[in-house]
Amino acid sequence: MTAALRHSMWILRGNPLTGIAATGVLLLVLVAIFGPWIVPYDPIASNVPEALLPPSAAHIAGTDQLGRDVFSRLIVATRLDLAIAVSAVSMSFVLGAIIGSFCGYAGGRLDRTVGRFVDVMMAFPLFVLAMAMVAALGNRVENIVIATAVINLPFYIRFARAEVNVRRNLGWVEAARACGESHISVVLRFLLPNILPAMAVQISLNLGWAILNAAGLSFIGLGVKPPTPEWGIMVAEGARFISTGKWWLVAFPGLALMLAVLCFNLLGDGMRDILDPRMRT
Amino acid sequence: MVRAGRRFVSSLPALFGVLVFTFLLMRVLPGDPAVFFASGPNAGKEEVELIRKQLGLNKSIPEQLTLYLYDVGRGNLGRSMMTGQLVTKDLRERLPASLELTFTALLIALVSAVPLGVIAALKPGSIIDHSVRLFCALGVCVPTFVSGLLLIYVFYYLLGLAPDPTGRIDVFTSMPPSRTGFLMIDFLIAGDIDGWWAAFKQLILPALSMALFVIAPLARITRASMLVSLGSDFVRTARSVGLSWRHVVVTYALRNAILPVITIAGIVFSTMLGANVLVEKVFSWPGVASYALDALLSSDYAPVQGFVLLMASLFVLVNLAVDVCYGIADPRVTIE
Amino acid sequence: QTRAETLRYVTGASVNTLDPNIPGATRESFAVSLSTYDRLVSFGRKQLNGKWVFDLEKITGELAESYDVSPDGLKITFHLRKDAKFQDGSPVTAEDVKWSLDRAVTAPVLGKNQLLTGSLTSADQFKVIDPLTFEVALPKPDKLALPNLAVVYPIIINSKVAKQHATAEDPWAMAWLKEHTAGSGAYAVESFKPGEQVILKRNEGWNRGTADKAAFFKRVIVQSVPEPATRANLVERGDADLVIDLQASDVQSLEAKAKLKVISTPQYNAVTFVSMNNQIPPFDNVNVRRAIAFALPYDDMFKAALFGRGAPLFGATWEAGKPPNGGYPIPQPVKVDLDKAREYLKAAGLPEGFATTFSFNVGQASTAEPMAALVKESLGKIGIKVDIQKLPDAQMSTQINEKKLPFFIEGIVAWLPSTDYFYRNFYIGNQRWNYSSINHPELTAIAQEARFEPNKVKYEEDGRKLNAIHFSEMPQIPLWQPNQDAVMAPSVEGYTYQFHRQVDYRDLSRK
Amino acid sequence: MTEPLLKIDNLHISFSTRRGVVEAVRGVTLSVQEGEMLGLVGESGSGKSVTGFATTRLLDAAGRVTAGKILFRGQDVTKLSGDDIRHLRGAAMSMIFQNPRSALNPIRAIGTQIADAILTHKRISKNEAYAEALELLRAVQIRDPERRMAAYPHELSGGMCQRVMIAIAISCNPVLLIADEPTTGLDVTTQKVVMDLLAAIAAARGMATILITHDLGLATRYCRRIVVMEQGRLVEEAAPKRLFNAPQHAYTKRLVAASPTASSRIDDLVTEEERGPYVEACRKPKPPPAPGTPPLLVVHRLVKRFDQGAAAVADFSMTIAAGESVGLVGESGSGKSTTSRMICRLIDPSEGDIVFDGQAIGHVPARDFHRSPFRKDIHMVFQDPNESLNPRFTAFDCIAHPLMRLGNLRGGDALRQRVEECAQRVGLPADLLPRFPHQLSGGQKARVGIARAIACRPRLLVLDEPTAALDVSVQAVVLQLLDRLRREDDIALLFVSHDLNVVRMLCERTIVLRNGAIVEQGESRALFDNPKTDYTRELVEAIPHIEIETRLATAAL
Ligand SMILES: Nc1ncnc2c1ncn2[C@@H]1O[C@H](COP(=O)(O)OP(=O)(O)OP(=O)(O)O)[C@@H](O)[C@H]1O
Ligand SMILES: Nc1ncnc2c1ncn2[C@@H]1O[C@H](COP(=O)(O)OP(=O)(O)OP(=O)(O)O)[C@@H](O)[C@H]1O
Ligand SMILES: [Mg+2]
Ligand SMILES: [Mg+2]
Repeated sequence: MTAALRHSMWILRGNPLTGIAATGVLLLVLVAIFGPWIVPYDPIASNVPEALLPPSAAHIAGTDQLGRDVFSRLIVATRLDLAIAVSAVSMSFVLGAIIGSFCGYAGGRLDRTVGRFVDVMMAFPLFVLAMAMVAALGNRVENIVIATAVINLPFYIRFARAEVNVRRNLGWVEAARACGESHISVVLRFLLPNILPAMAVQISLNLGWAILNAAGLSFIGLGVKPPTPEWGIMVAEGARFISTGKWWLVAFPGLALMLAVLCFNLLGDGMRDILDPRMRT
Repeated sequence: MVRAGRRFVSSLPALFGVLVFTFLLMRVLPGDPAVFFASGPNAGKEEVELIRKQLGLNKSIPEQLTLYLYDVGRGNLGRSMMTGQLVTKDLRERLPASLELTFTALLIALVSAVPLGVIAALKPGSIIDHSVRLFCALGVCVPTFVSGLLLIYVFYYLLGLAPDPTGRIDVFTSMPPSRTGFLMIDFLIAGDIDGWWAAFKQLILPALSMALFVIAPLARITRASMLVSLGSDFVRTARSVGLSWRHVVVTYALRNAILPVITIAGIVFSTMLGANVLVEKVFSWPGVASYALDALLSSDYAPVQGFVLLMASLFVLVNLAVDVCYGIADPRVTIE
Repeated sequence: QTRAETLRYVTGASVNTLDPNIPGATRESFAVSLSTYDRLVSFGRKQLNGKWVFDLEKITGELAESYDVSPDGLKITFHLRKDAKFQDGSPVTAEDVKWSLDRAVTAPVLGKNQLLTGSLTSADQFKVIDPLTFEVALPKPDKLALPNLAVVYPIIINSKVAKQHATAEDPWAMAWLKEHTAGSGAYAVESFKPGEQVILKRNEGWNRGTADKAAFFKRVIVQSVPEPATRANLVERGDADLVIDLQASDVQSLEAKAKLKVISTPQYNAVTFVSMNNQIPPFDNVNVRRAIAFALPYDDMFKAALFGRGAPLFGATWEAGKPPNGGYPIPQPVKVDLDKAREYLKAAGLPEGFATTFSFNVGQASTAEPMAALVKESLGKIGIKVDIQKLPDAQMSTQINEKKLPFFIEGIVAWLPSTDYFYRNFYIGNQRWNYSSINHPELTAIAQEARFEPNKVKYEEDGRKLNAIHFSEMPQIPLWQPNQDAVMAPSVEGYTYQFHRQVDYRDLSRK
Repeated sequence: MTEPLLKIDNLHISFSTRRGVVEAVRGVTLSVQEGEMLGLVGESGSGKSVTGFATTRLLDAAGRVTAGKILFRGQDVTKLSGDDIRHLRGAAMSMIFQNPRSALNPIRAIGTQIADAILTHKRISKNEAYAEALELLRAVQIRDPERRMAAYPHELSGGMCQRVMIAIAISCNPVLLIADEPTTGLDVTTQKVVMDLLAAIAAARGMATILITHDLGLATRYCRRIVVMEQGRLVEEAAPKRLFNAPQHAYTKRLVAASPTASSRIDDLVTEEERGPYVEACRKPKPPPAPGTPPLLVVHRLVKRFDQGAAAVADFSMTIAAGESVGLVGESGSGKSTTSRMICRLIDPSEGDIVFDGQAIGHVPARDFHRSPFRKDIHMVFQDPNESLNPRFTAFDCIAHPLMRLGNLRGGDALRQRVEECAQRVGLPADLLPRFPHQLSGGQKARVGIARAIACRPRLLVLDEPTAALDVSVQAVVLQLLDRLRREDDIALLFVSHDLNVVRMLCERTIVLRNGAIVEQGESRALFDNPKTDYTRELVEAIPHIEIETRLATAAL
């Protein structure tokens, strides 16, 4: 394990961005956990007389249409946004990895059938599919999560399938069978853990993407419901005020969104390098 | 060619699946289009029934599906309540707008992503590499609607450099005779340079905000495959016989590295076509995606179904095109 | 033609048909049809608080040079203009009028239900006297008969042309007229791209305008730009001449910059409500409804959602608890008073409050979202837990139609705003527009009676009664009449707030 | 003696890696005369390639020459500017690489690739360059060169690719050719042809050649002088004959010993000190099988067809008695692996029967065979030790796995004891047990693989090319280990290989397979000494033997 740590340190030295991104993600998680306790104002309570104030010492990111403190809302929103992203991605990851692994391992008819199904999903304009699903199921957080998970699913299936497919004939897989493992346990206990690192990259990149997706849904009005603070909604609401020069309403949530996505992306990138055998010497 | 044909045929079940799935998904939507469209100030039950009959919603779902499939088989995708037009007509008019926008965005993205990826790969771990990476990461983390709005705010509202973001061409320029539907081409055919310029100016901002978003995946794959390619044995061979640096990098490394980029570009293209809803909305671009969004929000079944079918077919076509490109670029694929 | 002679008008929604009668026609389509077709009569205009608005009381001739109403009020005779010509050059005859009005009451069109409110229900009522004289017979004298002929539906169509395109299944040429015009209006359609834009060119032969002249603008471009902020940008930068339906915040800032002309007219024929379904518990309890009426944060909502742009319908004081007049809508004597609200809740047997959902429309999000947040917050204080539901437009209308929403934001508009009209259409019967699903026999009786009440004083008295019932029952809570904010280049003149909440291009001119 | 063409003087090369600086070459001094063919041998990782790359300045970015000089015609290559070295490459010195298929640009016609090289150094027109390229293809004896000009590498066999590679390398008549394992990766028959060609061309054109290889047999056959490298150092330099007859350095001795020859036996392959326990085992006389004991395994008319196409295995029958070892040889794709996997019950045969210890097991679906009581009696050792170990298991976990699954040991001391015992039997030091596969050397990984296979004391061990990826010295140790296990534990071995030398040493009987069918079988020694079919004969003849009578390809000089 120390070797892995050392390896990571080496990568970090070569690629400081990854370190920064990892710190960023850590910070986001901390904010998500402790956010509600550290905010200066109630993120929900309105204060209409103080509406639309530009950033000042009292409200470092200004106030919104209802006089709520933008900074507090941003901080509190972290939890929801991360939760949406994490739960959506983990849903599609768990399902996708299992389905994909079995297909990749079994090949044959099962593989072809699932492949067809995945084709159908991929042929869908995915964002529109997400919109339709949220519209159909109602715009609750669960449904946004489900929609995001569903549109991610085909990618995970394909990815897992491909990763397993290249490994299924390796010696150690057959050896596991020769040691008396059943097919199912070979897939679940041997292949899945082995493709995990490669999938971790995918997950990290996808986390950012899931946040953007939720934001996009919010933008067209299918996001979480008010007055829950959520970055995408805040951007969408703030966008209405761009033309009147109330930049802080869109700038800060936009920045938060960007930072989160940026951290996940850079981390994913960095992880790719850490895990890339080419970089391992 | 045979292979392409076979592939096309093999994707027909997927298209059929998409068709049926969309049909059912739309019926699951809780909104009743008849009620929505019967929203005249005095619309009553009769009117709702009238519209329902017009849309064929008074029949059972299997019956509707059969009728719909029959219609689709004859090339009739139904009529949009929103625009009052045949869906096929709407799509035909709007698709070129979306395609033109997407193509341009993809072109911008490719033109910037490939060189970025290449220079990053030439010096992995260098400051250039990190800057490229940061730039790409920045691009991909700004939602297109935010970047679109910001571009409008800066280039149109503040600086006045860009024309008003209201579609493909400003209303005072007359449209060229429609040949291809692509304004950039139609204006050229018509020899109208001013018109071309006007249309180009309209196109550039939305295309940019879309391109910004897809530069990252393209640059990333370029970098990765360029790294593989540069580290490969045949590049070492090329170097071992003393080929010039340019020759090695461009002819040997890049040409091989571009193959996976083609695949990703295909995927990016089809995702963009569907995902540019937001950009189309922000720039009032008369494309198919914003059309589908409006239809979706008002539960206008026919346009949404038509749109999804169109996208799925495009997806198949794009994949086919990628295959063909790949086949041309890579002599190996024919035997596989 | 020059830019000065062109009017560029941008809107949020789009024109989807050239015939306003087609089910699903948008407001923007109505606006276009208003200038491509003529009707027999049109509304006059009046000034209200210094702004020009349409005048329901004053009906002037359009295709009709004049009209007479028989003393018993059962016959209206129209004398058509001798010089009126369709855009193809053929004269407008009483035959055309007959065909067009027949179509409006018999064909499966939108106009049918509207004309009903003016007792115009059957083709038998329309009679051609001679090529230039036309008669409408009424079963009962109806105040709204004449105004109904001025709304967007009873357009006068060139029947010869239309019949050429009629088919056996489509005797009224619905399909053809949807994409073509055959009218005599001030503008002809130059190009029509459904969902994008319509370009109109002036009909030089038209002389039905105020000064017997053709319309001012040679060309009108009606373009749809969905993003309201972009519309604001366009007009601010001078690329568009006239914009309506902006966000309140944009209007406020444009007004503050004082570079453009901003004409804000409260939509005096429209009302925004917080509605409650009077059949769904706990809203079937009048005390619950009253509690809510006293728990809404009116001022905050008005300021935050509307930026104060509109006419408030709250915070009035009614002397002796009696409605001061019989108009509709009328400001309610309510304001936020949580103690009172709690008392009502207690009276309703729900001292601990309850949980409910509060819905609004995605399309309305820019105003409804802050409102909803404020409602949730304020009702939370008296123990009512509100779950906000944001519904896509089609779902919202479906659920309202099915009477499934307990508590929501809605707005109403009446083209012919009179007290009985409002009460009859929005408070009676099991129909969609009765948002509150109220079923109050007394209210119903008074409203039906008032319809044919010729006596102004008695009518006013009926109005007061209705208003009093409304307040005591509180089926839904009127909030305000939002402004129609028209922002235009300083050179544009003649803007009038019209019944269909759109711009009548024929009114406009440039300095 | 004239000034040598190439003179490497006390060369040091190091790589900076995440584990710090790795010294790959530590003071190599050698020289090459014009027209001479020098052999550079040594086991994997000894720094042969790195030395070659340094000479042409093709080292990885991470590698650096830290000391020493490389004088090529008196010029120090390490000090040349990028442009100068580029002019040298191809024109004055060039390289041939291992694995020719990947060394050629897959999407460029081979004619163009040769022309590319020519055009870089000669100011001639494109057409002339193509004409020259055609000539070169002729020179490397490619049949039908006109048509092949437009071919892509994937359309050529490995041998042909290597000829093209040679053509590229000699296109500008360099004076020095560095051939880095030019024939590894080619099958035995092609190997010989390619090497003969290379030697002939070098001789004809008077090119000096450095032949880098780990195959001592190959080097002795073609070179007059051989230098031996070990761990970045040059340990011995001699003519082949002397090297063989009287190796000086201990490493050379071991290398020479481990290289199998036509007559060597397993116990010849290792040096005296390593032989100890093995000889003990060999001495134990093998008890003759009791008469009437049924054979351990009977395979009857086995057929395997994959989804479509011809049968991968057709009509395969064989028997193995307990403690017997049988070899299975054949060219690539002949169905060796498929057969062994069927016997191991990892895949289902399409037809035929497998009878193990008197019980038919062929019809138990492979899917359910893990529940069969015979699962622990048949085990398998896989081809490439690098991919036969789960990267997420430590060596201990790997060995413990079958014990836990099949041996009913659920952890604790008993398990630990068994694992350590197995490790000790295969000669794996106990302190390596907590390591992960990537922390082990190839030989160590092979041992873990074998320890895992014998952990449950199987009665039949199927080995699918277990030494193909190993160095000769490691191979020797592994072979010996297998032979000892067989003798000690009475394990029957089914040994799959395409290295006939190895099969001959290890197996009592051999079966020759071609296109899934048996072409010949019999007693190993008899079969190899006078093969009955042409196919077998071809296989046998292509084996590179260390012939002490070196055939000097450069005899012309
Ligand atoms: N790019 C590199 N980075 C780090 N170390 C390297 C690199 N290339 C080679 N080495 C190290 O240099 C040493 C010598 O490698 P080299 O490739 O010369 O061995 P070799 O004798 O050619 O072996 P083989 O027979 O396996 O080809 C090895 O220990 C290897 O780990
Ligand atoms: N899973 C599979 N599906 C289809 N065909 C297969 C499969 N596995 C092997 N084959 C085919 O069966 C034949 C025999 O393959 P096998 O792997 O047994 O050969 P081999 O003798 O082990 O070759 P090598 O020496 O290269 O390992 C080959 O033609 C191969 O293409
Ligand atoms: Mg090497
Ligand atoms: Mg094999």
